Amino acid sequence: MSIATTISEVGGDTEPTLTDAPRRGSKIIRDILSSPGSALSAAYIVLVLCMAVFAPLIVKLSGWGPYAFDEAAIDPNMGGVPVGSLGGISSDHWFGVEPVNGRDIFARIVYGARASMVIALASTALTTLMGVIFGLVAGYFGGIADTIISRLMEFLMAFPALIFMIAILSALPADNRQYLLVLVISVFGWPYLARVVRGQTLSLKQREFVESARASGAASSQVIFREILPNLLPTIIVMTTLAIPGYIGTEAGLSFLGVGVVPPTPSWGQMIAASTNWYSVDPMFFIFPGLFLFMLVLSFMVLGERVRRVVEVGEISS
Amino acid sequence: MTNSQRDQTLDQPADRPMLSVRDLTVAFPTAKATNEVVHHLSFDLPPGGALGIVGESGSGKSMTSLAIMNLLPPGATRSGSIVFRDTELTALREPAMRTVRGSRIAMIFQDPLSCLNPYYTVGDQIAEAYRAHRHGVSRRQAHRVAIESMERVHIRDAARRVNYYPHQFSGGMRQRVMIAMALSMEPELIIADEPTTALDVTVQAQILGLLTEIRENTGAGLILITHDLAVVSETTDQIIVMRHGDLVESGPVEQIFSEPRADYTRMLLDAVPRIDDAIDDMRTLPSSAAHETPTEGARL
Amino acid sequence: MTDTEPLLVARNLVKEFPVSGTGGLFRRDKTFRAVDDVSLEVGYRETLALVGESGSGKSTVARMLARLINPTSGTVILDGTDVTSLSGAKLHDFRSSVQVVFQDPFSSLNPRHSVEELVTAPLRYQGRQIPGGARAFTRELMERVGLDPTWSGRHPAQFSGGQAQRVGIARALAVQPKLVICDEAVSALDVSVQAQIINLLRSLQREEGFSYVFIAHDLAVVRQIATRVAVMTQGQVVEIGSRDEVFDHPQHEYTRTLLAAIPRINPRWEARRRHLERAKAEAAS
Amino acid sequence: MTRQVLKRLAGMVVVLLLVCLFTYVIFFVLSPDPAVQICGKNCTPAKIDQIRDNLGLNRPFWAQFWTFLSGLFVGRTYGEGIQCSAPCLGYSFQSSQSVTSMMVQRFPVSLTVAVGAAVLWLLAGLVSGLIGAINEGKFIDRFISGLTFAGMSIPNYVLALVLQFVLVVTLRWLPFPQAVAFGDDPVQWFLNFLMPWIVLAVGYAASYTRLTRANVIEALQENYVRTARSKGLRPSVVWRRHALRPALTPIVTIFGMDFAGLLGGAVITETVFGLNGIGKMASDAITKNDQPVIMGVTLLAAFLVVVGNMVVDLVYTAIDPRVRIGASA
Repeated sequence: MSIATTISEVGGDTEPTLTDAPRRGSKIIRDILSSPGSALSAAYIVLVLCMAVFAPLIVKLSGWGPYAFDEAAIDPNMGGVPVGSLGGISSDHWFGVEPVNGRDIFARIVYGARASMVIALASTALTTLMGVIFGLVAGYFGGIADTIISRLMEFLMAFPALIFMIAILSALPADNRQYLLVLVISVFGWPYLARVVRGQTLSLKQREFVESARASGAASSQVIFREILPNLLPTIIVMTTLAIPGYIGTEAGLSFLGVGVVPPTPSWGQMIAASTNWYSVDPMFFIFPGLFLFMLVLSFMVLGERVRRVVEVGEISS
Repeated sequence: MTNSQRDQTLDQPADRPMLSVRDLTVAFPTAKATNEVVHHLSFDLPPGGALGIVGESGSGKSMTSLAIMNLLPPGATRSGSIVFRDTELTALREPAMRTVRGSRIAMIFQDPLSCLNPYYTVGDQIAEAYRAHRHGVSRRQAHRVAIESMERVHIRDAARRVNYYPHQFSGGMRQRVMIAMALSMEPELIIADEPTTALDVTVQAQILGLLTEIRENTGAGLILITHDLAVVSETTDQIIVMRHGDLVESGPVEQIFSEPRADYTRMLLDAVPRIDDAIDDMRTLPSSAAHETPTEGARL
Repeated sequence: MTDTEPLLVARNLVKEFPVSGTGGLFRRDKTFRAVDDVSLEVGYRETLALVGESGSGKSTVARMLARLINPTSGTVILDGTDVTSLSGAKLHDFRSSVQVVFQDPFSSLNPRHSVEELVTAPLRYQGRQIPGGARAFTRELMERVGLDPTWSGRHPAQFSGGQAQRVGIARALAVQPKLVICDEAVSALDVSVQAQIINLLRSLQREEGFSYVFIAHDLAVVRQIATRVAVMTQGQVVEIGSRDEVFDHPQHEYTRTLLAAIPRINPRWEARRRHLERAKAEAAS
Repeated sequence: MTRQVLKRLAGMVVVLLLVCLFTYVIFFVLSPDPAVQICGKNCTPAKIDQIRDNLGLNRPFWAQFWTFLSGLFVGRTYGEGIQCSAPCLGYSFQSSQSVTSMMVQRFPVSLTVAVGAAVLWLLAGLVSGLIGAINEGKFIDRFISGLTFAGMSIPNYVLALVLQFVLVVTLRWLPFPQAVAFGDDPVQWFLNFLMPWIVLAVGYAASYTRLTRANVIEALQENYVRTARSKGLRPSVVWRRHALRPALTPIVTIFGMDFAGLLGGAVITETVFGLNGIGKMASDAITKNDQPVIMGVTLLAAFLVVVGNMVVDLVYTAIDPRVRIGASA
């Protein structure tokens, strides 16, 4: 009796702290958006997403479609330079027009957001799927499956991806380029996630809770989906968010080099490529797509970093 | 060493203590609140004495040792007084404190693998400490000191093993290397923070024996920090018991173990499983976990 | 203990692990024999402690007994049935007879699952009905291991080490096992908590009547809980016998070394403390 | 050690063979018929067939692949008269030149671009990473961190255009880049290459800054740093020996890979600035659909990366004692 009371006396504080419990999704999102930088980034990403989704509507409002030539807006005598200052910015053409053909830059930026977002998000989805599956299989089952997948990953990562992407894309026919872009980006992109997933699976597999699940009679699929996958989620979320800016950059880069989105479909990278010959006379032509592209990549980077800190380090809003 | 010897050393009138800690408080101030991990701790260590600091996890025992060395993690503050042989350590600036660290007070940590730098040979790491405190010592001299120190902690074939990297040693051998490093400077005080926690019992017995041997040979003082009551009972002659940053009780070992005054000490003593004892002793402890707090209970 | 058949019999267990990266260019694969011909018996309602230092092979034996790894050779017989090569439904039956409590509860409990998910997982994995529904079942188990049943929605990180280990014990109890293997189950806990968990394990054994295989490096803890003790070193059992026999009259040299190395509180001081406390208690009453 | 090297070498050969095969399959299947290109205008099917026969294009795939492989080592001939000496990576019928000789001409420019950029980004990355780590959490750290985000986010062709617009067109501080030889005019050489170097280095510098900062901060939290301080070592020694060495060692690996990747041509930078390196050669070949050149550049880049990978592994083995010397002897 005496000892029992002693212990409850010395036990003190009975209410455990709740900070270390897995947080709910809504709380995590609140934590992520609590920093001004990431909130701004998220807002910009939402804006670009809206541009992509509602492109036809927006273009209707602005009055000019992405493929319409406005010959009145350029000066054929000056070699096709837009009429007016700042690349022809006017109430008609909010961001001015392209030199030579007079297409509306605003409309092409709005439609360009589609190419950027669709290709980046589709690539992200595909790489995540491939990366998680291959990483899990390699890490959990080991043996021959691991050897084959690991070799394949090394092979793909040792590859000069950009040059190879250029080579493949230039060799393949240009129809269905979008699908091809997604495929090529994903084929070279998945090993980076798979490597991390594999490593984490290997270490999670060593953790005793996996052993205890097996001791409780769990089948491999149950161990993978109920025990391991939930613990991989933070990593997958972080890696995925941090991968998006890379894919946006890759798409734009490939389009810039002429092996990406096929003209006349607008893409920011392609617009920047077209502007290289004009930057000294019409800087606005490259400033708009350059700025939109830079801001989008930056926003995803800032947001991704914030997601990483919130999810991995457990940083919370104060 | 026999108990009668130990009793004699205890009965000697303590002359000027070698280390005197008064009102030591260690805190982690944050924007909202100040989290104190050691509150107003005071104790003395007689010259050549051996003091055990015992406590469960979260008791502040390790923070106390880091506070003496002024090696607290960033963000921590300390206040109070720490007098070591007439020097007020809290008043020393960093360059002056560096001449005390390693040279006059040496420290041995838990987990020797992570405490040794994997990129350098153990000899290099012992010699580096020696050269830092003895100016104008050549590399060869320092190398020889490293070999000698390793021989003193009974590492066989020291002349060859001095060129080994930490990962080439076993856990017990790595801890010997850490002790050799501490010894190389002939320190007046050795602070050992859980030096045997990661080791097997047979190795633990060797390391504890080694610490006692060194103390007898060099007359250095020892502060042994541990969660293991049986370890302090065999190795030290004074004990302080800590809990949640507070001093619960202090005194000579025999007194703490035979006439504990604090309830907490009694509870701890009751909880220690006995190798030689009857089985039913612990039945009086409750089996409910309602009173445990998340901060204690695990030293994982 | 009794003259009936023991609950578990392990005969001539051997486990070899391949060692890679040894030898020169044209090396042959070498193996390391972690467990070398170990035979054990565990009786009903008995606690067999397996003690030894790191690398002695005790945990490998435990994993073979739990069928977490397969022995290189040897057999494991539970309740008269050879379980060494069970699979499928038979293995599920075995899994509900033998459960494991691991050393580090924060590693052995999935951090993403709540207590309810953790405790009912063995039943779900074995495709069995949860008697009385998940919520009530969890609460009842939590009470039995001394946890507040209102905490059933909490996650492992919200518990202290001792509390989390109780969750681990509750999970083992969920399938009503005949044998619980405790692999260093109290080694990572503070002494005061350790004592409570030992008490819990003992009282559960009295109530439920299962057997323990108790793996530990701390001989003092073993003395508190074991009925029989097997001492292992370098993959072999060097001594096996009743607890008091092994502790008081160790036969093997290694056992003696091990026992001698354990730090002890001076028995004179202990006796004095007991005496003084008894006197104080008498004076108070 | 020897065994490790041999094993790596064998692995490298396998990877290179796979790269060759993979690349060859793709171009074998997809490339336009070189016979048609050679045949030119007044062409008849018979004539094409004759050329095909001449070039060995009617032989089975494996035979052609074998010819290609052996061409890498002993050279080969295309039909009559066109000699391609070893290592023969192919023959560009459009430029009437072997791919290898085209590369040899262009390699110095790519090398100059890569080396200059590497020096820049290493300097900038390590220095600003260290400054960030020393001042963790302070204004300067956050400022650098903000810059690294911008640096990693700006696509290098956008940066190239911005720099050209500002430095060349508006301020007229720099000339428009041309590949001036160092021997001709060192100052002009430097000024001409400065912009390509900066453009190429910015992204790498940003990620090296973040890497250095993170590694140093992590190393400072190691227990052995605490041990070093407990020995009474001077802060400069603690930093140099116990924080920087472990923090910077992994960067060697990454640097080796990045640098090897660049030697195979910085496609975008060279294209934007019109520098005649291997990258520009690749992008020109894409425009002209000159498949042998694209394939050659791909193979070269893969070769450089694979070899770089191996060199890095060996260097790492030499500088990390845990890898060099196995566990307890």
